[in-house]
Amino acid sequence: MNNGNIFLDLLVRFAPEGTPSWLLDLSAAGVGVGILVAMVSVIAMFCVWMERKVAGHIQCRYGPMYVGGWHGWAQSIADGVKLLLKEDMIPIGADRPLFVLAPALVLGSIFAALAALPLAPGVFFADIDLGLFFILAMSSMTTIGVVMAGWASASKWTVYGAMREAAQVVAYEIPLGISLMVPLIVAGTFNLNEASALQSGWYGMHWYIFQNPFVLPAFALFFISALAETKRAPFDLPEAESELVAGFMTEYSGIRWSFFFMEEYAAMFLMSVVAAVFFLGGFESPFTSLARDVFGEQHFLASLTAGLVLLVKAFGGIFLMMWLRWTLPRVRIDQVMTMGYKYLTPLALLCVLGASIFEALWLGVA
Amino acid sequence: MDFLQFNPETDYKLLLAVPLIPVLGYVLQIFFGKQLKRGDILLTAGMFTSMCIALLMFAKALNAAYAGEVFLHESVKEWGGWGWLYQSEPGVNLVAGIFYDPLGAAMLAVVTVVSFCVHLFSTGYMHGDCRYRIFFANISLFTFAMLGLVLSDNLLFLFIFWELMGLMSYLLIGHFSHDAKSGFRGWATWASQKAFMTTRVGDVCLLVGMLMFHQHFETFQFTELWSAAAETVAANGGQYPAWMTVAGLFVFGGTIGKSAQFPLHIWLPDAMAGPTPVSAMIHAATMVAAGVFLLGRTYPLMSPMALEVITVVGATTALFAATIGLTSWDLKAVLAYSTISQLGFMVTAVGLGSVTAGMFHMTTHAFFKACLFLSAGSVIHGCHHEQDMRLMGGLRKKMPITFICMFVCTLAIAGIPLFSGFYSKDKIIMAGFERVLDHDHFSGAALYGLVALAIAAALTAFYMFRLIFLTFFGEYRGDQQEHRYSGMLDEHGRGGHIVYHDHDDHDDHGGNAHVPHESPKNITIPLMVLAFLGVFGGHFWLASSDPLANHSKPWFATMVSESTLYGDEISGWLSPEPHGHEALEHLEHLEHTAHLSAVGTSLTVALLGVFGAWLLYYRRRDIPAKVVAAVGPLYPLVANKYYIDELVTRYVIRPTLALCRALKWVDEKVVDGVVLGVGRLNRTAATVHAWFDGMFVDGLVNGVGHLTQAFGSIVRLIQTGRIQQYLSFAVAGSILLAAWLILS
Amino acid sequence: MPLEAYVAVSAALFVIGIACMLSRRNVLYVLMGIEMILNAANINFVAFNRFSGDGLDGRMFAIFVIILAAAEAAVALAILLNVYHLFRSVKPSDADLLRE
Amino acid sequence: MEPASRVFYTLVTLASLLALGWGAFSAGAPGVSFALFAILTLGGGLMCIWERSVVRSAFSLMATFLGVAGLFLLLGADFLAMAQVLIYVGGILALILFGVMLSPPDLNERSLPRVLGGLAFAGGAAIWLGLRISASVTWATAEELPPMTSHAEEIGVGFLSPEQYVVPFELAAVLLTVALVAAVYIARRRSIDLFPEEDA
Repeated sequence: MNNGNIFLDLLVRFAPEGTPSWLLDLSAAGVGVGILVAMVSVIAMFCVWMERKVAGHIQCRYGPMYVGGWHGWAQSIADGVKLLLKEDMIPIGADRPLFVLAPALVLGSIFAALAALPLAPGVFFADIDLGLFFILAMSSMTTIGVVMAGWASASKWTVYGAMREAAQVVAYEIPLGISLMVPLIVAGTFNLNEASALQSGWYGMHWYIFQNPFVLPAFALFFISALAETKRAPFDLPEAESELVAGFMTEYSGIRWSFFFMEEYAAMFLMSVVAAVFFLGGFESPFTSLARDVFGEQHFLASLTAGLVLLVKAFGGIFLMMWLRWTLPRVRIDQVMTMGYKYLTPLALLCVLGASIFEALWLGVA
Repeated sequence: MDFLQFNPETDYKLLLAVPLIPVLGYVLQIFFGKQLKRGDILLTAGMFTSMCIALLMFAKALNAAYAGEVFLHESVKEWGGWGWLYQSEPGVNLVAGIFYDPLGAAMLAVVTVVSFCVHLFSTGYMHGDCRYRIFFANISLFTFAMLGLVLSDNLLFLFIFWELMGLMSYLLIGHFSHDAKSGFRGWATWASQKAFMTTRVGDVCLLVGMLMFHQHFETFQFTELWSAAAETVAANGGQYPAWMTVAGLFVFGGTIGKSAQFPLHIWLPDAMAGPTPVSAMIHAATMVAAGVFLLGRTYPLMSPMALEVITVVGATTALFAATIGLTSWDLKAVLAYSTISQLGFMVTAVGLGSVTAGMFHMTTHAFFKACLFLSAGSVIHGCHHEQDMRLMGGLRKKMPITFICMFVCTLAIAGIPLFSGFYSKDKIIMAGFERVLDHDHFSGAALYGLVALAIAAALTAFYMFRLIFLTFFGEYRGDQQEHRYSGMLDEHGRGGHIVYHDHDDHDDHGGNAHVPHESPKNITIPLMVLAFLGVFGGHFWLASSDPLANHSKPWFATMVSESTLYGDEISGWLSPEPHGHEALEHLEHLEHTAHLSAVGTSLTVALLGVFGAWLLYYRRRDIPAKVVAAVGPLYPLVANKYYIDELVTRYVIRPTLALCRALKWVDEKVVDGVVLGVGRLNRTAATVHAWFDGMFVDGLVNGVGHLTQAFGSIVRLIQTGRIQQYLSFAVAGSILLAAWLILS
Repeated sequence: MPLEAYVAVSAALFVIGIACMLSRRNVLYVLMGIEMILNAANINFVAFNRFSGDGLDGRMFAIFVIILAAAEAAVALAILLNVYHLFRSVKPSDADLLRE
Repeated sequence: MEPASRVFYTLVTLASLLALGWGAFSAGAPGVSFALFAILTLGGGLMCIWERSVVRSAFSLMATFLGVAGLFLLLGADFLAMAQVLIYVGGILALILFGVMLSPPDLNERSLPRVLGGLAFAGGAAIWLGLRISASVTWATAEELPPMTSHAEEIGVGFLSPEQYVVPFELAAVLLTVALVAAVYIARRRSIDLFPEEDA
């Protein structure tokens, strides 16, 4: 399962003879997790800054401008330091073990999901055959963490938030998974690397949304479901601040609270990457194609270009989510349920049907 | 002109459209009428469309007739009919279809034209009526029924439309019975019921006759009936079988009822309880014409004996109704009796063997009688719903258009030469002379018919001009209040029903309410159209490129003859061509003589009648009173219409009611007694059965139940209702099973 | 690890599931116990499949068991809510109307 | 924490340590992995029985499910492992938590003798029977096993090929549909009430 892991390769190359293999595996995993944690932290901090700037500019103001000089770039670092230094409070009535466990579970599961993400062609933590499936499975665990947090806090607001989270995520996992089946039908693989590589035609523009007419509507459905899955506006009911104070994280503060925060941005990043890989070409773009032609297939700069392209696409998705958050009003819980069960799910099923028929009859597959 | 040629591909669709447009309009009016601002536009426009289509088809028919073509369109044969109750085996095979022959063409045109004029007239006349919309809907459906009847190609569908027409006449005559303000309310209710019940007698006769024919010929199709009749008669050695006479007379019974022949004529004078446009429809185009039309359709089925009966009945009706017309003071009643009289003419003509003459008279009569009725309506409208001629007079100056229209139509009905009525009446009388002068075909009935018709024709001229002189000449007597309400009550013989109303609830004409005035345009225009047709309807030569070439050939005679009506085969069978030079010469001579005699007779009687009327009601107004005094009890007899209504009441209605009461008694005492007795018997049996059931059957069932309960109470000891306990049992059981499997 | 280890874990989980179903007076525990039993069965399926060769049957069966468990959980929860609505209780021993 | 719980969790911890040691001793790294997942599975199950709060029981069930998923991974059934996490943790557990939160929190009694007695009896019987069955047939040993590969495509083909599992697959689809419709039907609020007098 961890064949092709570059960290393991490096370790194997530099390790002294006679080192037991399980130690190498463990070390590689540790290095990978370390890089992952760092990456998620950086992404989350950048996203926080970006969200503030985006919100500011959408509302005709600047957002943070002072900390760090240029456009307040160090604001998130300052916030992070403050959160780390804050007192870690646990309410008296809370269920302590669960209260402590919940943020860790949430963050841990999203880290696990992120482990399946490729950084560049050939650069990855774990090249899992069932990568997408793994991502979905792991990200579905965050629900349990959120419910756990809500219940452990022993507060009305948090329990309401947790209930909403459970209902909403269970509802939207269905259209999310089904709409992902449409590009899966086209790709024929769960593996993110392979799925990305399959879109390299047409000078890197042979994206899945261009390969089959039903992928584009499926992308719209996926995006909406992903918004709901990541609890982003207009589906941020579990933490609706005007109704539930802060929803399931009302009683959390300091570093534990920042875990939830990081989880949210990590989940956004995760969903955006999945969207980029399975709908919008993954690493592939005319630039990637050009870089490969100029530098050669395996060259370091070609891989870097590919990674940057994916990163740009991912942040495009994140930007779209932020844009929507500061533009759309929050919907009611019944509207959320109605939309998920009555509209998105049947539409996603229709897309699957259409895509299958298209693949089978038009392209003559199967 | 191609469009005046028959086109079998599309003609049947056009013909179907003619009746369907009014019925569609009816449906729209009934269901969506409230959405329309005005209740009349839709149906009047629909009727106009229908009329245009019918006239186009009529023009085609006329064109074909002048070109010498014989046409007879049967949808069943040409276009495929609508299978209805169709069976593959012989039996009741009913196929509805369209039958378009010259007679149908003429009738279709007449009916649509008259109906359209009536629609148009009604927009003015019925203005302000509280059931204005319903009125239009009903009158459209009435028209639909007549059109369907005309186009039906079989007796059954003719009967269906016939009955529909009966229903519509009931609704329309009773139109005012829903109008609380109307003075006609009680009378309208009564009259509509009377019309319905009276015609029902005839309808039952028609049904019986129809079924008799179907029993023997196994078909309702007209053409098949005709040829079947010809075959039957030929097989019978040229003699009509007796049952055909009976069945023919039963069918004629339908005509008696519908066309108001003696003695079932009593409903028609009362039908004027309805609005005047309805009267016009009934008297001219639809109701009464249907009976005569039926005779035209079934003429080949009539045996000579039946035809003699028809002649006698028709002639009697003609004469008898004409005498009543002499004494009536009510404007519409005079016209009603004249209709009965003219219907008698038509029926007599058929009886005398001249279907053409009868149908011709029906056509011309439709125009001038519609015009007369509508004119009368105009007069009544102008005089604020006054109907008594004694309260009119001098209206010639005040209502010039109405006067002219009514006058020319009176000339037509009186049989003055150059007016349409003359031609048709002349043809009837000529038919009579042909029968009387021809020794081979002479019969007493024919002689009686001829004499009666001649007298009736004179009387027609007399009473019609009496009407004209009373209404339009002399001084206006409408303000002579002492005449009001006097003499009116005995006029109809049941004064209790008549409440002459003095309401001017829609008097929007302004000015003095009691001064007669000309009617508005939408009333006078239909009058003028119908008057034009009434004058020239007898000798149209249109549809011919050269009018002068055909001026001596009236369109009707060109178009409708026995050979064009029934086909050469049937008509040849009906009146075999004479053989031999002598016979032919004799026939020509006979025709010539009959023609001269007929012209002479009809001229004489018409002028005699006109002169009499002029003398009595214009020149010497004192004479009528002296005449009344001189004839003694005869006058009240006639004025009371020979007491027929009273006779019917005494000898028909009362015995019927007595019979009904007797039957009711039988039903209550005998039938109910039997039924109740059976019921009691059943109850007694049921009591015994219940005892048995309770003792033995229930005992068995309960015993089983008790047994089950006993077992159940044992089993329930382990049925605790605790799921987890069951689960423990299940687990223990499965472990034991697994242990046994492994260890054994 | 040898097959016996997996079978032992499966058996232990099965027993725990049975005990979970039997020892608590709440319908939810019955539900959870059932899930544990199904999981125990799945471990057995997969383990025997792995150790018996390269067939698919065991894993397929496990997939169908998971599908079944999903359907069962949905229906069971619906029933649970209804039972609570009707009896104001989630004790399985309270829902004993049929006993009468 | 009450004394009984202390004893219980101490025993569980000791047993876990024993298992870890045994795994590491007998099979090295794979043994450690197996022991970890087995401890997760059984520990979650035991905690589920032991805990008084139904919510904690439900959460502890997550450990069981994850442990079973891990065992699946060790057995080379990666697709199954992920399906286990997705369906059991993301779906069924969420549903159970839903049920927990919708039902009253007043049932905290637990019968210690029944738990322990049931565990002792059933555990003894089941483990004995399981070992007996596995010993009755000759199975491949861990060392002889073929290398583990991903079977997702194989499973997909198996689902759709008429010779293999297409009929059960379609039946399962029908079953799921029926179950969902039935669940919606059952759960919808209706007007009947068995104890109307208690409503007041």
